[in-house]
Amino acid sequence: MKDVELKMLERAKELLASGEVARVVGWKKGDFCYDPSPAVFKTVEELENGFVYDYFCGANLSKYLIDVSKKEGKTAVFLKPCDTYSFNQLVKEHRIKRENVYVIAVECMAKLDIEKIKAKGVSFVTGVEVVEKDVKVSSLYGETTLYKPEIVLEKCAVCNKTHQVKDEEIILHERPVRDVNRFAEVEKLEAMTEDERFAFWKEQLSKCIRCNACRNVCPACSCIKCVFDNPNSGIAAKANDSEFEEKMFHIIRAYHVAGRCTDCGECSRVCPQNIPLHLLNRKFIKDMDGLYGEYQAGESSEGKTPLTSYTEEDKEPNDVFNGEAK
Amino acid sequence: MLKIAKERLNDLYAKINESMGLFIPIKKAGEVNYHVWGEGKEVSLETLKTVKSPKNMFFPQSENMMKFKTEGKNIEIIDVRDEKRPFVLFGVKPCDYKAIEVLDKVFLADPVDSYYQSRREATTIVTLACSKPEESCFCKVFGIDATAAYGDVTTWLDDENLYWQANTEKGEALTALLKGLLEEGGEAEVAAQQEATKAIIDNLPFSNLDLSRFKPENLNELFDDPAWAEMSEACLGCGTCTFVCPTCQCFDIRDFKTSEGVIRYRCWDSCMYSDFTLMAHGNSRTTQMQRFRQRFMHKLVYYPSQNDGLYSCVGCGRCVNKCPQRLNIVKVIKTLGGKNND
Amino acid sequence: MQDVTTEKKEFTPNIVAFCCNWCSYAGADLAGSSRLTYPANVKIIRVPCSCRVNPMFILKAYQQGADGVILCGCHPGDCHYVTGNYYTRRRMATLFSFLNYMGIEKERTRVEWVSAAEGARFSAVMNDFVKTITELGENKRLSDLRVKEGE
Amino acid sequence: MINETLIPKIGVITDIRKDTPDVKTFRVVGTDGKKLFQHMPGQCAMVSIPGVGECMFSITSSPTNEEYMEFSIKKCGCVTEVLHALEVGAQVTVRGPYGKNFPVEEDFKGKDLLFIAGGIGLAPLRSVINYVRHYRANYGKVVIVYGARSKDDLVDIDEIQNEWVNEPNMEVYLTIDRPQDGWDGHVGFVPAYVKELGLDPNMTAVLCGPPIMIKFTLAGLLELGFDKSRVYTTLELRMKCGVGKCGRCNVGDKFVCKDGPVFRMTELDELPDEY
Repeated sequence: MKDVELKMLERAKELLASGEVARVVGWKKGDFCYDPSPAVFKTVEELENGFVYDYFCGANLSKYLIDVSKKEGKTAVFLKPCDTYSFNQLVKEHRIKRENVYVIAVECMAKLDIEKIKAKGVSFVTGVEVVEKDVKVSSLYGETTLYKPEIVLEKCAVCNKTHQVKDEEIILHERPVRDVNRFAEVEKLEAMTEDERFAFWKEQLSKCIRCNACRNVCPACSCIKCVFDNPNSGIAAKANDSEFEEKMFHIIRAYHVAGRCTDCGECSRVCPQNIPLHLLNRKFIKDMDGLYGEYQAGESSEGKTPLTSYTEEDKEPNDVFNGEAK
Repeated sequence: MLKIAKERLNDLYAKINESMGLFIPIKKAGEVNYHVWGEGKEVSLETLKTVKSPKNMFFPQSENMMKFKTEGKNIEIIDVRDEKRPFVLFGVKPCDYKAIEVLDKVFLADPVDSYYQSRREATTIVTLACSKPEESCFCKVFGIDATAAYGDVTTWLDDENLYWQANTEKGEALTALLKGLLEEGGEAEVAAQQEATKAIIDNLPFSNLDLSRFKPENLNELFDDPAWAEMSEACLGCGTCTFVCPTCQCFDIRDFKTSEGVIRYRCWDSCMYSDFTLMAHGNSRTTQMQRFRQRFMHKLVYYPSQNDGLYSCVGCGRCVNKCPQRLNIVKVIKTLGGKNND
Repeated sequence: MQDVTTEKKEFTPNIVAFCCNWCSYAGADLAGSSRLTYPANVKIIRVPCSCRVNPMFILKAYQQGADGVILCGCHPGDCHYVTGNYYTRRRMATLFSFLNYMGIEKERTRVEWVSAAEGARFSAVMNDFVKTITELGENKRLSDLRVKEGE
Repeated sequence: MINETLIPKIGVITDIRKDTPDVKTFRVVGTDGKKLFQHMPGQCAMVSIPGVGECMFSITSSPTNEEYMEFSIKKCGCVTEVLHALEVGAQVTVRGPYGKNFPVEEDFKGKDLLFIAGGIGLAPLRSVINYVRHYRANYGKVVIVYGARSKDDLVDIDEIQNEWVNEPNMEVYLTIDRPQDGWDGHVGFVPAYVKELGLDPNMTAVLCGPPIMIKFTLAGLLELGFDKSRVYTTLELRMKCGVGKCGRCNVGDKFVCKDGPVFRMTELDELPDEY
């Protein structure tokens, strides 16, 4: 990871120094080893003082390009493999000015989830060292070794993504294509009874505080004015005032990004109450794959999505449940 | 000082629950928040930081204020306020307790907010001193002693016992109610724990933040600081920091139409939202930088200026843990607070 | 003891039917002029095309007290706007499956294709849907308690 | 149960006057036919239509009017749109009074007063002007400069032309932005007119109108030698509670609903520029 970080930093400095780009979107060091923030670097000095790329840079930077790409001059951005899907999707939706962006695809190697580390009983984390599947976590109270697959972000646990932006610079190791079933959790829910599923979601969604973090971080949620913010929509609400509103918000949001959601997992990463929001989006992905053929949003910046196309032979809605025709 | 063995805590909850409601950290769907206690609920006193602060005990995320019935041109107003049943708010951390005092200054100032007041008066607050503070804690910066006695009753928890000390009349009344369950003792254990905890707190990474620049006379200088633009660049404009914050108290008042009339309710709102200041003819804060600045200026400068220097932050560190992009008040203090924070 | 049987009898569901202007609404008209009956508790909302129906409309209907929502449009291939109902079909297929995933009863929401000539079919469809919902009972899982406050 | 300021009273609209194409003045009393509450000039009230929303409006009528309250309201958003569609006899809810008033009993006493208003900005000034007229002996000379886009946009022109102009020791100057048939008065923007008039800089001035007018008029006044500490204006921000709790109208260490809406220019100078 350190070698990747050094290469990235060097490249970013070159690009800024040569004037090829006006700014670099990357990650900036935080107060601890695990809290880097997305940041826009404008000078070499800023890069030297704060640039970081490590196992905690889970944030997807592609959405920032909506604004930044409209500024004067080119912007260089570091995208992890999964972020490139969001990037393509945003380009497809004409949200990003493609010609103003210089993409550097970077290795990911699965990002760690500090909450999962803390849940293992380790507090005061001061550093991590990853060796294969072992993570040596040092804390104020000593060192512990944790099993990496158990402490990575949900999106990384089931990732089999490869970088998708063509003709750009790559700082990447060879990635093995993994055989993972990202729908395993969805299938578990599908196997439950209606009542059990209802109870599951009721309990999960009752935690929602309607902070809008899932929406605001979501690269697919790029509407200039969200319907939930529009006072004339009749459904604008600030807090969930009833169980219905909890469901309404999440159903409509999941539906609105269906076919455009690249499964980047940011919604689940940012949820302060750890609601498994990815299970909503993956249900749509799984259903659409099953009904209309496999489709991965963001694989390309062109083409139609399952919900903006059709065939005459499509299944009837009344016959479709759990993504399969009766 | 009184004490009760940890295994018997459930009896204590049940006893309280006989005559009043009990609001306590409970684990539900994997997360610990304050909920109404009931037999079989998974109480988690050890959790240092509940996701939401206990402020929703007094200032719920959403509450009905009144109803209107309309008939033709006529309006009838129905007061939906009712007598609040007595409640015990149990396990409040010292920072969260101090946050309630911050809210008191807003809601109990003239004219008193009766919705808040009635709940506040009906509630006995039992605090739980900290013994395992985290790296994100910085209550010391705001003059809070996380081991000290706050609230109507203060408790301390170790591996064996919960230690109990009543501080007020309300607290004495609650203690009297639980007489059969509590026994004498524990001074030495508590003192030892306090000492150990204080040593940890002194060494916390944020315990020495310097707030001296955040004072009313620097208001405009801080407001105009160019660093806001950079600090807010990654801000998503979500309301996570606001909603998990124990001192944020902004609210919205809205109407909901039902088949029978209109319910007027209030709900939490966030100055981080773009429509917070939106009016028919314009918006006084159009950029996220302005909104970001408002939130932190309010906590560190505006509120203290209105309230004799009391900061509207208690260093609970929830925003440090929960901000999706890891922006938080500590970064603001470090950036704007001058060289002592380097 | 509560008498379950009598309680069921008393329940008359609120049904919202979104009907496309060109086929199904005309079908409903024909049903009327042919003196074919369908239950009075079916409230028809005319939409220009079945694909005008946003999932939000369906949720809103449930919020405001609907016990069942049915969406009627031209038969696939006959859409006045050529392809509108093909999109509807995909949208509703995914939405219905999703609602069921959230634990909402699958019978509660339905799509039927009814042409302008099918007055009898319209009547039959509505009668059948009302029967299904009556058996299914009140919508509790997607209702907003506040709406019914004061009733 | 104790009194709760957020629970409003019911007001009945007893008269609606159409002042301009988009401004109506509503006369409101309680259900008992009496005035809802006492107020001071410059104070505001929250008026709402249940199910639509609640908005802060300046009370236009003078406190000396013991019978009713008036609100001059411009149609510009959801609530005002519905208000404009109401008929006489309709009920609304009203709560207040909120905010700080003009210092009519303190700083204004014995002074020569200059009132400068633009468009709907006359609404809060009408209250104080009529208050001053009522206690005429307590104040010196009064000069009023009022401008609007056109002669049809001058709010409450009847009262101005029939009463104010005839008041002793009171001068009224009207202006409209562009020439118009049937208008033989002054044409031009308020700030320029103020400078033309060459007003006495020892007067205490009150400005109310669109921000751009305030900005340029203030500059004009300063040029004429006015002292900022004797110039007042009113602010307007989004409000929900009216009592400094909901946090919405917070600017610097002030809440416009509670510490305003009346501010002295020197006070505004100390506030961050975010209003």
